[in-house]
Amino acid sequence: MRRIALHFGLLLTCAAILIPLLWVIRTSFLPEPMSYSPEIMPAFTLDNYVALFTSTRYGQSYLNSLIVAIGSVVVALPFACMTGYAFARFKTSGKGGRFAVLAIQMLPPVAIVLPAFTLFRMVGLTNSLTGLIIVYAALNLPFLIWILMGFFEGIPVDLEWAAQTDGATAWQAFWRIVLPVSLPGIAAAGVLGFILTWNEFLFALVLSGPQTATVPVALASLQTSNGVQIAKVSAGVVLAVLPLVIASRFIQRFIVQGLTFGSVK
Amino acid sequence: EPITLRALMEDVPETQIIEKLLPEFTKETGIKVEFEKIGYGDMHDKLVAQLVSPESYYNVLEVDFLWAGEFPAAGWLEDLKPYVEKSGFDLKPIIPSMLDLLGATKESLPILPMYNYSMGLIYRTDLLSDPKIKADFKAKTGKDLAPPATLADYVALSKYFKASGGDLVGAAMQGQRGDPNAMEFSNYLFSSGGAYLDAGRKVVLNSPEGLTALKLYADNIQNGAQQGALSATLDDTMRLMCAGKTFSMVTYWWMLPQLDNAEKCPSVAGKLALSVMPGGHGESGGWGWGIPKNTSDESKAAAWKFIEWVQSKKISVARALEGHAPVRSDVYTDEAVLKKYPFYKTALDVVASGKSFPIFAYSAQYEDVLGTQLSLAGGGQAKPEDALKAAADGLTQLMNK
Amino acid sequence: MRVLGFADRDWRTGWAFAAPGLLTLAIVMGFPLVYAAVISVSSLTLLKPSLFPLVGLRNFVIVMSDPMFWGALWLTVKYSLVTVVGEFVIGLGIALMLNRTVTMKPVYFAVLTIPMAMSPVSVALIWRMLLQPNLGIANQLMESLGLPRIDWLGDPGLALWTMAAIDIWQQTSFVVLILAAGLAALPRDPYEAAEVDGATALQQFWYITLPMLRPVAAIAVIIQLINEFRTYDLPYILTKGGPGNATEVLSFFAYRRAFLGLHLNEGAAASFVLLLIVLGLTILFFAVLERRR
Amino acid sequence: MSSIELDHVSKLYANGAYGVRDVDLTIAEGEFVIFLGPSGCGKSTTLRMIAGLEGITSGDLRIGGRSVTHVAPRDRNIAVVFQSYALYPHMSVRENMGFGLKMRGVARPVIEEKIKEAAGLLGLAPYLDRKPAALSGGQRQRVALGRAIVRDPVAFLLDEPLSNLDAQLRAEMRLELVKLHRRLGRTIVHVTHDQVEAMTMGDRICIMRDGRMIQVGKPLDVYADPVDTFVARFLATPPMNLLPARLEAQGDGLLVRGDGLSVEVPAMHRDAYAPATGREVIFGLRPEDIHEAPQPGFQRIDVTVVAMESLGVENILVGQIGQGNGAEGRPAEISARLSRHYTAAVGATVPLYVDARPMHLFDPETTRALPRPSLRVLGH
Amino acid sequence: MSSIELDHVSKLYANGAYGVRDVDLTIAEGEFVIFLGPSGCGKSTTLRMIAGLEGITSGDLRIGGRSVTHVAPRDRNIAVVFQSYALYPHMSVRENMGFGLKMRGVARPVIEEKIKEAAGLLGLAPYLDRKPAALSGGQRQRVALGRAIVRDPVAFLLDEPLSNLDAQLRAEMRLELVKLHRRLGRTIVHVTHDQVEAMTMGDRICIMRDGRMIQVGKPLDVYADPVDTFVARFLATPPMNLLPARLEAQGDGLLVRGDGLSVEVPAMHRDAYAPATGREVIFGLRPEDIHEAPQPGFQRIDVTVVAMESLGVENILVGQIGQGNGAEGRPAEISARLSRHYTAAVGATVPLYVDARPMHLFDPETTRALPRPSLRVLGH
Ligand SMILES: Nc1ncnc2c1ncn2[C@@H]1O[C@H](COP(=O)(O)OP(=O)(O)OP(=O)(O)O)[C@@H](O)[C@H]1O
Ligand SMILES: Nc1ncnc2c1ncn2[C@@H]1O[C@H](COP(=O)(O)OP(=O)(O)OP(=O)(O)O)[C@@H](O)[C@H]1O
Ligand SMILES: [Mg+2]
Ligand SMILES: [Mg+2]
Repeated sequence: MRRIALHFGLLLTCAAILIPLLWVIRTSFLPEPMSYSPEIMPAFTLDNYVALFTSTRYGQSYLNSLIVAIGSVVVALPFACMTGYAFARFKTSGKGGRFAVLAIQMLPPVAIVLPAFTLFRMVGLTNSLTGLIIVYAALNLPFLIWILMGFFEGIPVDLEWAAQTDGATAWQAFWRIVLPVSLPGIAAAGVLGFILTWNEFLFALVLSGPQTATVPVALASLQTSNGVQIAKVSAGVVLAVLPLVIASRFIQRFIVQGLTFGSVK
Repeated sequence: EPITLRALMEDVPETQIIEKLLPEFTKETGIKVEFEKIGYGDMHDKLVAQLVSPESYYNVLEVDFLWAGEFPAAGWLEDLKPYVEKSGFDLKPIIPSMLDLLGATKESLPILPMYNYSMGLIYRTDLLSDPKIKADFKAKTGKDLAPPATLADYVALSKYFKASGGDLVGAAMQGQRGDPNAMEFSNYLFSSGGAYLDAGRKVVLNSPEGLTALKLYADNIQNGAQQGALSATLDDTMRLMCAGKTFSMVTYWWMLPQLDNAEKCPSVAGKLALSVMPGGHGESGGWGWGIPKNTSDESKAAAWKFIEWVQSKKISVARALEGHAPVRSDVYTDEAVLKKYPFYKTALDVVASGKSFPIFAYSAQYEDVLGTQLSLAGGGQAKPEDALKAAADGLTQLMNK
Repeated sequence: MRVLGFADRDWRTGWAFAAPGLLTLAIVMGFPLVYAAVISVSSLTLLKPSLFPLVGLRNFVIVMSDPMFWGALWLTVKYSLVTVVGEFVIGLGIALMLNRTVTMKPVYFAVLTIPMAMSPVSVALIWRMLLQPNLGIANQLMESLGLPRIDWLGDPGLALWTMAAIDIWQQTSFVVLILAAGLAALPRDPYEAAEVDGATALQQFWYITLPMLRPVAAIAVIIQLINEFRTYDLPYILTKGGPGNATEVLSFFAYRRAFLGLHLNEGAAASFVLLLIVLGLTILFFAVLERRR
Repeated sequence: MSSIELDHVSKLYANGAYGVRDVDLTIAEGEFVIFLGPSGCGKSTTLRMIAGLEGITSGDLRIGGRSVTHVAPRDRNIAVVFQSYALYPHMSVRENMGFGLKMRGVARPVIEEKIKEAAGLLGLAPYLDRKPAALSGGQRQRVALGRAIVRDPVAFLLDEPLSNLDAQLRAEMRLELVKLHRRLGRTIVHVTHDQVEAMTMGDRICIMRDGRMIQVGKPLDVYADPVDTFVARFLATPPMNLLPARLEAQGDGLLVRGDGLSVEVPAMHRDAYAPATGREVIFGLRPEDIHEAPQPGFQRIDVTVVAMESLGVENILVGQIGQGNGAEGRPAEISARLSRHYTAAVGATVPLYVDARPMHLFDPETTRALPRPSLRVLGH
Repeated sequence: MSSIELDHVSKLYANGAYGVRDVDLTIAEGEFVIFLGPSGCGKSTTLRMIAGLEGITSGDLRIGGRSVTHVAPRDRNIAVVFQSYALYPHMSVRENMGFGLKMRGVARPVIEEKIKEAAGLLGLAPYLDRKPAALSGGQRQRVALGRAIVRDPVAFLLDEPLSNLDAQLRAEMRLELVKLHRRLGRTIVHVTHDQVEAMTMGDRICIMRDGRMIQVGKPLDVYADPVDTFVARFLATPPMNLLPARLEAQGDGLLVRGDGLSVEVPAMHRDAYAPATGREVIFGLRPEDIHEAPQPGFQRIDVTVVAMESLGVENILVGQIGQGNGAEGRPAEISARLSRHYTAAVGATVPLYVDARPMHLFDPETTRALPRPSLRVLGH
């Protein structure tokens, strides 16, 4: 009985997400003029997808987004783990430091995008994927640090003690004990970092050039003063969602399956 | 090391038309041109970032008339006058209202017009000639059904269609706050004889004509337009028109061929006509070319070469044949062009009779200030009198800034 | 009494761990932040790109004496509270359900996290399509069900809540992600104890899950709160702040100041006011949480 | 109505290992039962199955006659002390102890009262507002115990609840548990490794090995009459001496003869053991049945002292008898519990005196005891 | 060079509670020291301070003569068995045990070898590839022990390493630890609650109470000569009988006289106790010094049986003497360890025989022992 209620609830929420999405998928396979048609599937075409790759630089943007998102996670996650650990375990820089780090994220992007542009311009990192990777790594750090801090706080200090008496350096204890035990948190933080970068628009817009535009910039350009090319937008969105859908197969092992390590006693 | 020209362009057909012709230019001059195409809404932010920096990545600029006050005021643009004089470019064929629009004066030419987007009325001829409707209209109003001659007529007609029921409305209005409703209202203002500024650039918006315009505007939003007009953008109105669910819309004149297209809009193709805004004046708008100050002299020279080329009669005609909205009167009257697009005759009227939104440093912000008041009045949240006063005050304030 | 021990060593180790991250932040974000702060007290506008003379708090006074600012602030608070509470409650519910099921879990998880992979701009565009009042599928469905068409984004009384609903639709998946991970990391032991102590599922949730999840949940809430306070892409695409001022949130206000109004300094000032408010709320939130501990 | 019946219950873990195999046991209402067995034999698993925390792979479990296989743990109303404590880390000691009552809707003042009482009993009063993380190991264990005893459940399942307490406290707690049992009359299942607990607290003692229940009975019965060498050795430290020998006839009587060993079977056992005459046997004798002073009926053996362990209370003598046909060719080892005043030099050979009446013989193949009348039944 | 010196070491916890107060102790290199004390007295805290896991609030800690206050745990090279095990949940048993060696760069084959050996010793061989979550309580504890014994550290700190093991396994492990100590000669600090462990394993035994170290000495010395009533009661179960009495002169001799009690002080103690004549005292006598049969020098007392506890190994008699001027006006209770064959009906009054030579007298105010020559020094 409980199980049925559970599945019912989950199916309901899934439906709330899927139904709009299905309409988007459907639109992505329609010719633009029919996109607002009330019929379910009045026609079928792959033109939107083809056009995305031929008449716009969507393919390039897609690749850029992947590189930048993965790159920024690869750069930011280790740092975030370390700083989050220091905050959680050593109370480094105290409450003030924690909040100061978080405060960096509280400023609306509009306030720092121009100063950031100025800086990156000075060091010649505009129009470059490296620049984007760096800026996103830094932008995402505060959130990642905080999330990981939350997870690290839950780890019994006994474990680290054991590791230290076993001869592990603080670093080894962190690397071999703390990290494996907090994999769910790290996976979640990684996904979050990826997604934040994957979706960020303003910095991508201002810091990127034609060769380094990311998916959100590419999609935004489909909103023209001639009208919104909603069918192409739909196609672009469908494609944009794919990496996560694929990745979630692997991530969910850590995040929802749980690691069932059990207790230390 | 040949120079590469880079421009941030709005992703619209105009850009694509030019893009196709670019190889020709490169062949002629050896100068490469790269267009980075993004949406209108994102252009300003991105350009500003470049223009305030020591050296701009973009060395040719596509400038909207709304920025025609701001960019020169900020000192970002090279004066084109010396270039024109040096190269002997002929400015005469360029429609004067376009030059005005983009801030040209006797002393300087910050921006050279590129293409035009003046507004006119597109409406359904089939409805006006439908005998049943004719009879019904006569019965209800005692007048003959005809294209409207004044703004009041237009609004009345619009309301008539909406009141007749069905899912047809009288006007597809773009009422979203900001650019859409500010542009649309400007047509109402100009066609009812009002103005934002007088010849001495004094604010005269809060006039009886202005009030009439605003009342009619609000009336039409509430009683003539489609549901959701207050959040509608150009896109929404186009789709509504295309779907045959509206009698009319006030829009850019060159939208006509896109709507009057059997493939895209089968329900209305062949049933549409363009006219100057009832009352005689519509909002005019346009894009122009500029050259940023913060680039090298060689690239400036190359940029001018490009601008000169792209706005030459020859290339303008070639563009017009692909659907370009010209800024040169000699193109509108070009035979080949007229043959392909008979309505360019009316278009020239639309362009020539167009009046301009106030152009000054804060034009874009003023759109928003005005748009807010229009939105409030349109939604019945503010009385037209108050809204108009607030809009006029806002304009005064911004002009004095 | 001599105070000895490990504190000093711990202290150093802590900084060693924290350093790379903090340095990255300092290097990459330090300059922009300081620059933005200086801008907020400068006379820099786009038309006059020079910081000097510095004008002290004048920009703050200007911004805060604008009635639009207070309207925007109030809207932002309303909007943020509704969305954060909505996302948290729904997200927690979903995360709990996910945690309980066995079969189909990967499928559910994949579906439930899809929305976060869409950029807010595209989400807004898509929902504009779905909610288009005349042609959109939403209203057509309403109509076919015999319900009146709704002017989702054009009705001044409704627009903000429509926007909030769209935001919840998308952002809940973040909350699900973080909370699901938090739940996965919880120890099993206390649940067994609670089972034999006679706690029902609901009681276990209230007395065991919620308190143990609290560190992670609090962070999820704060992150969402910060995100919501900074929202500007949704109003930008959906409504441009209209109809009237119905969806003019603070971050959009700051955006308009900076880029439409060309007053970068005032935009920066508004941004810092927003930062202070969010920071205040964050600190307050944690203080309350700690008090209740 | 709270008898607990395990009806051929088995538990197979996911990794294919058996936790419990085919356990068949009925615990009467109000009974105090001890589970005893080597580490990993399935005691905790059995407890967890009774509590409903672990699914049953096969068999049936009934509480109060009703099959509870599908009854949720919380509906079984059983109090458990977990071997790992399983304290609520985010709750204070007070909250930890009160939680079970609160969940069952007991009024707040009553809860407070009970907590106060239990805390007094357990010596936890000064720690009521601490979180478990700030407690010592023994204090945590007492909290775990307190959490169970404040409640009034159908049954208590206690998984080594006293293992981390000092001897004195343990003795007190033992007494408190017995009192609790008397007062409430609830069924108690108590897992322990402590011999004193095993022998003194329970009505019955259940010995498990490798997931099986191998002997169930009154403590002294099990002590006096172990079913096999495993139980014989398991129940006490030092364990029963087991010496390889052969049963020989000698005149009327029987003689257990091994290396350095020659013990006459007391008359009372002769009939029982007679059938095994001539067979190899294992001779079992507890260390406390070897004495330092002769008494009538005792038989002398000579032991070479290998070690003397002073426990304070008493001295344990470990010695060798015979020449070397014990296990692996070494002389058989034998231990004896002697008075704390007894001393002997290591290496010396001393005479000790065997009381053979409680002797046992086991089959070397099956390790099972050869049946003989119980001394306890005989009223000895 | 691995002596451990605690020089007036104190530990104040963040909540203002003292964990350890002013402990002064030198543990010689290679010594085997037992920490004993009631739950919460600071044993684990002391261990953790030695290991470097807990900061020292005041005082100094030296290992091998060098102050290690600023030396990291890993550089102290100490192996610890945590009371809470602290197993690495994500590692298999094998990895758990090998981790310490791996961290110190020991070659893989050597590690494998050591793990195999330790696993054999601890009976963990079949579980090497399991995660701790799939082990029983005792198995987990053995893993924790294994993690320590595979290493070759400067010192071992063992915090109740055997508490969850069955008696037999515990006896084996005890032996293994002693062997380990002999083989490696490393300093071992062992916290235990088990009396047998305390008495047999260590060179010295340190008794703690309330964070203080109250008696340190050889096990039998502490057993024979407790410094106060606390130690007297603590070290054994059943604890020493403590009876209020008065020391009276009787002719040449001294008489301990209490309610139902009249015991002559043996000649050997007379001189020592003479100064206390006429004072109130507490008379202490261990249960094992009360016998069921008379012997020369024993003095008879009459005891009314309150309870008989059969432990199998022996029987404990709890009885009353006198009429009721014991604590709270009830008759004084007394317990005696008697042979397992001794029986007496509850309620009956039986004669028992006191061996008064190991008697103690304590000051009722300070609870400290009145000095007397040690029986152990006297060579008794
Ligand atoms: N983190 C802490 N914060 C405050 N007090 C603590 C903390 N850890 C332990 N204590 C207290 O310090 C005292 C000593 O604790 P410790 O763990 O050393 O006791 P122990 O002798 O090991 O006891 P046990 O035999 O029960 O394990 C206890 O009273 C305990 O409550
Ligand atoms: N989750 C599990 N998965 C697989 N095997 C398990 C699991 N839990 C326990 N076992 C195994 O089942 C057997 C019985 O475990 P149980 O915990 O019941 O032992 P126990 O009798 O309580 O031992 P101890 O006295 O050591 O606590 C052990 O051999 C153990 O290794
Ligand atoms: Mg167990
Ligand atoms: Mg301890």
